[in-house]
Amino acid sequence: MSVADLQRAHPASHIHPAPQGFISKYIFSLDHKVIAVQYFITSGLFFVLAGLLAELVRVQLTQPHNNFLDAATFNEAFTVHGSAMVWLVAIPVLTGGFGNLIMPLQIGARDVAFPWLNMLSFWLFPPAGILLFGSFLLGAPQAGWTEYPPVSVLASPGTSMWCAAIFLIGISSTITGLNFLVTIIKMRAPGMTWTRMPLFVWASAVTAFLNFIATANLSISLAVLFIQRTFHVPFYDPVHGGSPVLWQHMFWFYSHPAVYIMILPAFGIVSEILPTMVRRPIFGYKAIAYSSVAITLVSFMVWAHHMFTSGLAQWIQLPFMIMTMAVAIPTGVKVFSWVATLWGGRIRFTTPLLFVLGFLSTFTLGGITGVFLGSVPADVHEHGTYFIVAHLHYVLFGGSIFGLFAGLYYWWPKMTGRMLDETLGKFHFWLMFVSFNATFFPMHWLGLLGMPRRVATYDPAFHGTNLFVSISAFVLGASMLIFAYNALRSARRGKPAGPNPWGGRTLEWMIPSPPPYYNFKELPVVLSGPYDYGKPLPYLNVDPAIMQLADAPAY
Amino acid sequence: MSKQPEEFRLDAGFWKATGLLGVISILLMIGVVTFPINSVLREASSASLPIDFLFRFMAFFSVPIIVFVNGYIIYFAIRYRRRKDEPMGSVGSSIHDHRVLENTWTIIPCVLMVVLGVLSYLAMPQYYLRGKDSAATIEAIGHTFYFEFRYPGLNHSVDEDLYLPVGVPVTIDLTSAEADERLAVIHSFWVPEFRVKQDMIPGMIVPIHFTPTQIGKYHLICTEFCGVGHSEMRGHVIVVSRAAFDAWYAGQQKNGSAAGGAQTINLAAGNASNGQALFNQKCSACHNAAPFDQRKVGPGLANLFHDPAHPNLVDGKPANAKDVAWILQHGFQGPLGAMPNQQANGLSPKDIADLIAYLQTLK
Amino acid sequence: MAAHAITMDDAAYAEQRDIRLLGFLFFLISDSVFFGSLIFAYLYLRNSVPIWPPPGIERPDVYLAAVNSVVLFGSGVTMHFAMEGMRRSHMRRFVGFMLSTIVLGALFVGGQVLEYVKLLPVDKWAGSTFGASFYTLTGMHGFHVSVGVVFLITVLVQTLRGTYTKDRHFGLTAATLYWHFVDIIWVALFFLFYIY
Amino acid sequence: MELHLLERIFAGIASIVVGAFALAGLVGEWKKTGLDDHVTKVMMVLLTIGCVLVILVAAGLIGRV
Repeated sequence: MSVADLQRAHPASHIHPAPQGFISKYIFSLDHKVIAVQYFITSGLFFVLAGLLAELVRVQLTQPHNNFLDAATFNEAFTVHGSAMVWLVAIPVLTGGFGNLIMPLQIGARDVAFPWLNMLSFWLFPPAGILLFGSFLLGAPQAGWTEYPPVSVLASPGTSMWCAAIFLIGISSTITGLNFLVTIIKMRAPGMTWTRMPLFVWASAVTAFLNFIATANLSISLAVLFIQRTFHVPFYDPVHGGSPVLWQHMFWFYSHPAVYIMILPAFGIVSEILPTMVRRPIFGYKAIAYSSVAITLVSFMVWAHHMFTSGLAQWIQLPFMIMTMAVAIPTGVKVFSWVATLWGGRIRFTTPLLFVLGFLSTFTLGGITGVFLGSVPADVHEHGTYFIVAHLHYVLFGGSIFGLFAGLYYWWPKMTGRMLDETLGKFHFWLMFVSFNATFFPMHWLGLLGMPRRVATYDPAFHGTNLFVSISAFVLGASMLIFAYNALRSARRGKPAGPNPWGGRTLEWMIPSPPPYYNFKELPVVLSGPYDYGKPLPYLNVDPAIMQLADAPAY
Repeated sequence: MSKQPEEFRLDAGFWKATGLLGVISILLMIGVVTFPINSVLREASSASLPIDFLFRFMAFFSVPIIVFVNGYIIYFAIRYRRRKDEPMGSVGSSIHDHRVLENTWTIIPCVLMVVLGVLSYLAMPQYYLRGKDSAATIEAIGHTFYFEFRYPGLNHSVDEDLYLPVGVPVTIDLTSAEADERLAVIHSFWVPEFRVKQDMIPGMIVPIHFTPTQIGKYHLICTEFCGVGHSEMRGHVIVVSRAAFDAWYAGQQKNGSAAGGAQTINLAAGNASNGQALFNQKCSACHNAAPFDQRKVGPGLANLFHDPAHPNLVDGKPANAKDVAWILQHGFQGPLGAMPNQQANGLSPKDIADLIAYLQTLK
Repeated sequence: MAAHAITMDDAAYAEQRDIRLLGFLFFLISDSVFFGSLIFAYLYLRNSVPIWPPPGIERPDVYLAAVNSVVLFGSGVTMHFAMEGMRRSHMRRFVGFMLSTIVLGALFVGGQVLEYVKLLPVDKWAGSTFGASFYTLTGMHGFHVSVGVVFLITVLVQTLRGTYTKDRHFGLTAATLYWHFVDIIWVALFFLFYIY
Repeated sequence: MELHLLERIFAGIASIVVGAFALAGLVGEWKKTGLDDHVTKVMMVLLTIGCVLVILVAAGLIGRV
């Protein structure tokens, strides 16, 4: 089968004309690149709001008995902070944002399988955010982002808005997941077999799978919570034979996979940036790819490890403990492979690489505390304390958010055609890395010594540590300003990037940045995997002038 | 490609770094082993030691992982940085797989996890099973936002502070209830010094079992978010010597029965409809007007006087009005915990008569 | 899609069809997760109490449900043969089976309404955990069936308008798969609520 | 009660017919190899199982009133 045939038979081989007019180009765009930018901007705003809420929480906790916020407001603050960070920032940016921006480029497609659904799932997202933050008008939800009944059933009307908001997000990410999985299965460039896919595509594939399986379950459990609140249908109501523990099962059956929805794309980003900056093949390509699959499958069988103190029978707890510990193994394989990738490289200390190294360091600690939480007896002591807060921030902030920033610095040129400033970026990294650890590491200690989570007042014995944590948290917040300034600055003063500033070898670097409407004038043909540094690029039908840039990176 | 694949070699610098990291981790591991947990957070119950052993075990093996991962990141980052004089296009080693290495770092964690799993399993029964040897079953009820405790044979409940005798195995039945049962929410019973935690769930009774091993005053904390008062939902567990506990208990009994005192009840004068109102107000937090096995905190009471499923209550004979009246007066200590008595419920003799009249109507 | 299905050459159409088919199957999978988690909730509630259905509620009439099920299963079969007719471009057979499918589907919905009318005096939606799970699951299924009927009417009209041909009838395939899906969900619900 | 009897008779006969046709459809489908054909096979099998359930119910073997 000749190259021409391969392309002719390819689904994306027929080309639609680019849209004219502002609305169809920038608002209701069908172009995955534009939709990605829309995701970034929207969740950027929500990230700021949710971050401010976190700072409010930390202000309250500077004193053991502070009157800065009353108890109800405090509860609203940490609840909306958690919900927004999970559902309006981490998941949309990592799947909707990077998935849309990079995945179709890396598989050499002209767009996703269902552009219209793609647009739809974005436009379900801003209303969700507005609903969630708007709930402050009716009295925001107060039961924490997990919203355990009966508290969430008895709570303020805002909780119903919370249900509606997260339901929209659920539908949105279900559609995205479905869309991406079909895209990856059906629309890879000619010759791109599964084992020739970049690792970010592997990550997107498994994430998409999790998205459209697990998130459907989330939507339904939220719908049930909603009808219980509105029509008093006694699903979670112990008085009429229902069970509050049922919610915990249904919620965590989604929400445990959800933490992998938030971390797997970050894994993918790390696996992309490392080889580019280290200038050598990623160590253990297959190990990394297949361990993602393993994590995905196991993640459906571990949900009850969030419920070890909910009165489950021992014979139920045991298998969940075992499966939870099993997750540690593929995760460990990934981390060790990344470290081994650093060995024998020609490492170029760019900002993306710094964030990746930061990710490796913090995520390793987060993963290890995860094992601490997986062992039932140990979890009994840690559950519901600041140890949990520390652990989840080490994996979600130290993992997802570090990966997110690494990806932003790395792929910013593909969005804007300009570089972010490297010096500012490095400053941003060091400030963020130090203040992050200063903020969250002491929390392990607080939790083990007996500070419960979700409290507005605490034992004065913990005052000193909490004050330190709060101050570090303010610095952490401030470090984001550097990035904001850097981003705005790059719009005018940023150095024009050219198609391939980092010398990457994956397909998104084989086209101009920002890419044209069709991404690829003619579809590339892939002859082998993307990470063989020092060998000629394995692509046909790619502009040779651009291909040469892969060997002489500007940074 | 024509180029020969280079073979995998580790230079002297690598082994130096490895040695250094090894020394660091050994020092830290010694630190973990010798760390005086008890002086930081008292190990005040039978559940503490196995759990702290798990913590030590996990920390012991986590230390080298953390040290080596971070150490190698730093070492490689410095050792393999791109030198100024190198051309932009220079690339690193093309080795991208090493079977032995990868198997090693897959198998070692597997082994660790298996061992950890076994150890955890062995530590599990400590507090989950209702102890065969437990000398007393105390009932702890979470309310918004305080803890209530009921002792066997004590005809009124104790709030805020839980008194326990040192060295005596106890079982604590945990649940959550409110006067208006629709408002009952999930709380959690945590004593950090005991390493014991269990949620208090409305409609469920979960026993935990342990033995206090050190005299002292410990924290009792709610760790499951339960509403605006959650932050303030704290109490104390006060572990005292056997003698001191007996004294305290005797005192409790005295001021209980002082309020009590035997009254005569005219069962004939009972009014079922008043009784029903009283039942919904006073009893329905713990009892259903449904068959025996439909239990909330206590058993369902429908058909109380005729149902063979009901256990023989007081003196081995099936329940009769007098026995039930006696229970309502003096409270009751059963496998599910203690039922508060007349004073705790604030029932007059007339109320009791009404309640019995109502219970007799439940067929 | 039909619009450029006409203009597209066969290879491109085949690819488009494969993509849409896969997407639609994934949609059905996540839809079955919807039902799956509700069924999990039902089983959980059911097994957390000693007596089922809760005291004072008797199970709905199994024989009416049996009749209703046969109606729905029958519609599944007629749908299949309608599809066969289309594949053989045997229009009269197609239209006949299509119409019977739609009628049977509508009958099933009617039967469900009858069921509700009979059951509501006994147990409300918010009345008990039985009512909660029964009305939620069957209601959601009923909704799916109603949507399916509309779906079928649409594709029938489109076919009569000549949108679909012997080789290019993805909309029809989707409708068939959806209808079969609704059928087998009912197999599960019928077993869980009336037999188990 | 005779309404139930009628229901049972109707359900039984109808489900036998439907089940037979479902099997026929399954056999007809068997050779086909498209993705949708494979799915249809699975669905047809489950449909047949459903019919069997109804037959058993109509025969009064399972299911309480």
